[in-house]
Amino acid sequence: MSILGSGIFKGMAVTLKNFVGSYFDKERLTTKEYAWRTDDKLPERAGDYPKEEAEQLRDTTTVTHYSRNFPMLLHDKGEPMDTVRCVACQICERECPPQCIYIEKSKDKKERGGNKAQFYPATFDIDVSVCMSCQICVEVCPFDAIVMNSQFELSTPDRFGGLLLRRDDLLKSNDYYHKIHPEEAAARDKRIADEKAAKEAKKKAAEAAKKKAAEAKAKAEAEAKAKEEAESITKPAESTADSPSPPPAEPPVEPDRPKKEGGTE
Amino acid sequence: MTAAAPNYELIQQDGLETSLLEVSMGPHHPSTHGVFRMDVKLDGETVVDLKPVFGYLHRNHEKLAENMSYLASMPFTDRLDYFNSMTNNWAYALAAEQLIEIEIPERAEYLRVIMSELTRLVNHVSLVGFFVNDLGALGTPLLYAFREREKILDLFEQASGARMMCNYFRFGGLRCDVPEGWLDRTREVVDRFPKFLDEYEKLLCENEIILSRTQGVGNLSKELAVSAGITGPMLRASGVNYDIRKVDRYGIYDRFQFQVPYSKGDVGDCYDRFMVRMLEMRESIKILNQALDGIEDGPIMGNAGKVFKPAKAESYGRVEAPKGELGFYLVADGTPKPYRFRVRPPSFINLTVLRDMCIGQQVADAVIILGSIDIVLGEVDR
Amino acid sequence: MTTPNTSPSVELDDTTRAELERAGVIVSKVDFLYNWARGGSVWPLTFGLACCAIEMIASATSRFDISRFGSEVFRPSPRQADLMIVSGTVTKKMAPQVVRIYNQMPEPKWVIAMGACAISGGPFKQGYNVLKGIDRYIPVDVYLPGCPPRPEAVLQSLNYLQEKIRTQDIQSDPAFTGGRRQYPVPKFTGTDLEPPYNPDVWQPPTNPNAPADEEQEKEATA
Amino acid sequence: MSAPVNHEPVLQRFPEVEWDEEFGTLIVPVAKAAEVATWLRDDESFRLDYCSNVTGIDYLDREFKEKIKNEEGKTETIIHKDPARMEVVYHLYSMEKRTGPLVMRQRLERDKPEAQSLTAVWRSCELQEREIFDLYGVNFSGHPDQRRILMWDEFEGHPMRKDYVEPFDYEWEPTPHDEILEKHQKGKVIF
Repeated sequence: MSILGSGIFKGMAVTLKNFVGSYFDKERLTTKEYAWRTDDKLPERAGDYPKEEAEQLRDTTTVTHYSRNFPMLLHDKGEPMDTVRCVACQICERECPPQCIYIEKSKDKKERGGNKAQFYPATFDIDVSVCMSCQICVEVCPFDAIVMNSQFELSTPDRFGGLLLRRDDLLKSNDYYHKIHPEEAAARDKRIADEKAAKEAKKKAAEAAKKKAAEAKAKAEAEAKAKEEAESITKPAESTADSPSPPPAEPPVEPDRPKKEGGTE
Repeated sequence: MTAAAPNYELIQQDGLETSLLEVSMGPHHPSTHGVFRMDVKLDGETVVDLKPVFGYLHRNHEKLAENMSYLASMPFTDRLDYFNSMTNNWAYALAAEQLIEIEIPERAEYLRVIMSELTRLVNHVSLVGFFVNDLGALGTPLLYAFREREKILDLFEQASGARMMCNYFRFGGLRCDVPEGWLDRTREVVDRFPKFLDEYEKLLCENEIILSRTQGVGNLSKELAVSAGITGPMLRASGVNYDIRKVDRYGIYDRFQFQVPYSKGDVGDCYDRFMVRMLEMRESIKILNQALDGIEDGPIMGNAGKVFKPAKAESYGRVEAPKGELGFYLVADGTPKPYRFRVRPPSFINLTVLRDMCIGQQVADAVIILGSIDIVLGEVDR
Repeated sequence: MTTPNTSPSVELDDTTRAELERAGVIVSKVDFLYNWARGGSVWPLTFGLACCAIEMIASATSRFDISRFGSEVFRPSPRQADLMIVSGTVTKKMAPQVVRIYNQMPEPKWVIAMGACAISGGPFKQGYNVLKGIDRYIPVDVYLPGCPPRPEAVLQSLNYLQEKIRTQDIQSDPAFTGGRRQYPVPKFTGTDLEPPYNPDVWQPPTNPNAPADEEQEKEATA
Repeated sequence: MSAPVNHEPVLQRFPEVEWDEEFGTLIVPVAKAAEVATWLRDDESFRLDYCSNVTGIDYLDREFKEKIKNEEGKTETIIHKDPARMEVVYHLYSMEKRTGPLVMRQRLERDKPEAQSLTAVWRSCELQEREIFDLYGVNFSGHPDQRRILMWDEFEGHPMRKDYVEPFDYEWEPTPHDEILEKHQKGKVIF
């Protein structure tokens, strides 16, 4: 602080250090050379952009495996509408804070992936001119049908039609999801598989318990007939009560997930 | 300029006499940190009177929140003070958690502290950049500040998915756990941050221009600061040792060793406010290091149910946001929607004293004084 | 000043492009030169409204570096700017000022509506003080959705705009034909703005599903 | 949390002040508000020198249904009546003693809300009371500069009031806003 102007020289030194450092020091965050290239045709709608490009942009953008932008609808392997996970339960539509989702339930039910027939979305629109990317729809979805896409190239000159992502624009495969969000997708698939396994185990246990109970009952009845003792009747009845409650009757509320194909599990 | 002509004659006749000039600065003005307007009355270069005009970004956040569920308001709180979405989330979660009893798991508490201190770094670093920008150093320091901000935003993006509007906190915990390796990456950023701060201090803190332009400008006395409800770094720059992290000890702040930087003098000028923020970043790094050491594996979501429907009650939760005391006042009436949702915005209330600080100063200094208050219009007007 | 009725965005389809080619080499070459120069030096206005403004600033910093596309010169004065990035929520209180700033910009001028709020009011559109889209008062060339869009998305919308500029026809371009476009500044009334929208640039869309009586009711209220 | 403030001395000193057990708040009569506030600020045992938050609340006439089990084990429905009123709530802290909060409120008539301004006691009320005047229409007597703050000067009505009907400015849009449109049209008709 003694010499007048020393502060300025110090500042200049810092600037010079930064200037030189920016050529080789990763810490100085060199420019990500993102540039959008058209193939001579300007997309009119946000849905016209290349569907599955986001993962290719990672070298030139700051998009990571965790980035989110707008929601998309997941389907499993096969024809999108045959394997779409959404059953048009409209929970996301209700919970969406800015009210940007619009769903119309189908009239008929459709069987998907070997599961029992369910409704499917006849219309599924997301108005990206309103969407605030808050991810609450993903959180509330009980079917793991809606997840976040990291696609950000959506500029369009059309205000009303162009910014409305229709169902077919939103449909993305689970493989694509694995490409853009590998960790999240793997965790989600694992959870689905676990839940499914647990459900099946429960079902099996319940069936076994039922069988056992039936056997026990038969045995008990036989015994009761033979001995007519009150205690021997109550005991097996208790054991049926203790066994896991029978789940198969429950599921209208429980998610009914389409079956997974190999590779994604 | 029809009004200028008679004034000109007046000056000609009376020699040294001038007349008052009213200037409307804003709402589109590069130095106003958003759409804020000051109606300034000038005598020559000196500010005689100043009237702040608000409301150019009044997005009726409170009214909207009264018409939607408690959870749906969470992403809206991100957009209050859009530099510090994480602390906004925390304040709201804190207020809502008082309404129903929720236990917050240990890991979530640690992550909340980490997120909130990272937010403080983001805010202070960009504020200092903008402040120096207001002083006339266009570009360079701001670019350095934004470079450091980017590193922390990358961390936020990895944890929550979004750079700015994280929407990461939930009642009773956090939305999701941080990905693998995130803590190591955070530690890398935190470890290197002091190096950047050294550089920044070298660049700015002893610069003669900054010293002469900020020292003795925009003084705020201790008494006025307390009475006007000033909070945050601005209050501490006026010499009051009051930090809600120390006073309320919300979350798990009682476990960390850190100091609250405050000005020893009773001046409270722009330089003090600038320096308090620089020092606060160092303390944040201390907290971050301790939190990163202490964090352990575990669940991140408490026992909160899916439906949030508190009984009839009211609550006021407040945190030490980077700009001051951010409070949420909720009145629940037994329905899934809050009956009254009120935000206590720190930068709005800090603007109470703008007029007092600016009167008697030069018009160019009014810009610096506004910059040193650190306002974000999303929060001022809500 | 008269205001032209045409929308500024002139999108050439293939037939007109072929016609243009037939119209003469010189015209298309002047077009090319003009558009090349104009597209390569789009100077944006330093005009931040809300959250998106921070991402707009971030797109100008060295990590994203908007100057690679010739737009590094953010000008605080509307007199020196070509591009207005409406970055953030336009409230009803702010809308007249936005229109005023637009009116002050020289031709050629373009507008990018950045973020959900500027496009349609976004998440805040149900509020009493939020304008449901800046396109009600000024013509918007590119809509950039996102809340907020990433800085790369800002670059993409700028690239999109540049592509659009390159295909513009200077003979029908409002920047050359109509003089400086100036639109009426809305006035405050008791609860809303007057006029509620500028019919020269924007008409409310019709609802194809709405029954006839509802349509009439809507017109009566509007 | 910082140490809570004992409210008993206030009730002893000012018998007009009520204590609302349900919400834990002092209810101060409007005429006495400034006097009580000054005392709370200056009294050695309180020193509530920092008024953090000032809020308006608008209560319409409402009924609450509560189900409780009576002694016989049957559920009974009790209807609580909540009369229409306007409230101004102050959250008071002490920076000197690091205590708080003490919640204080002025209860006002809803039709003609007249409150006493506490800006003279705590400067921090200045902008917040202006905001309440703007959004709720509460008139603060003794406020130095009572003007609209967030809305423009010509604005009519007080938008944060519960019965405020927003201006109708929706058009048909491709997504669900038909419902909003209907809702607003209905609101318009009622108004």
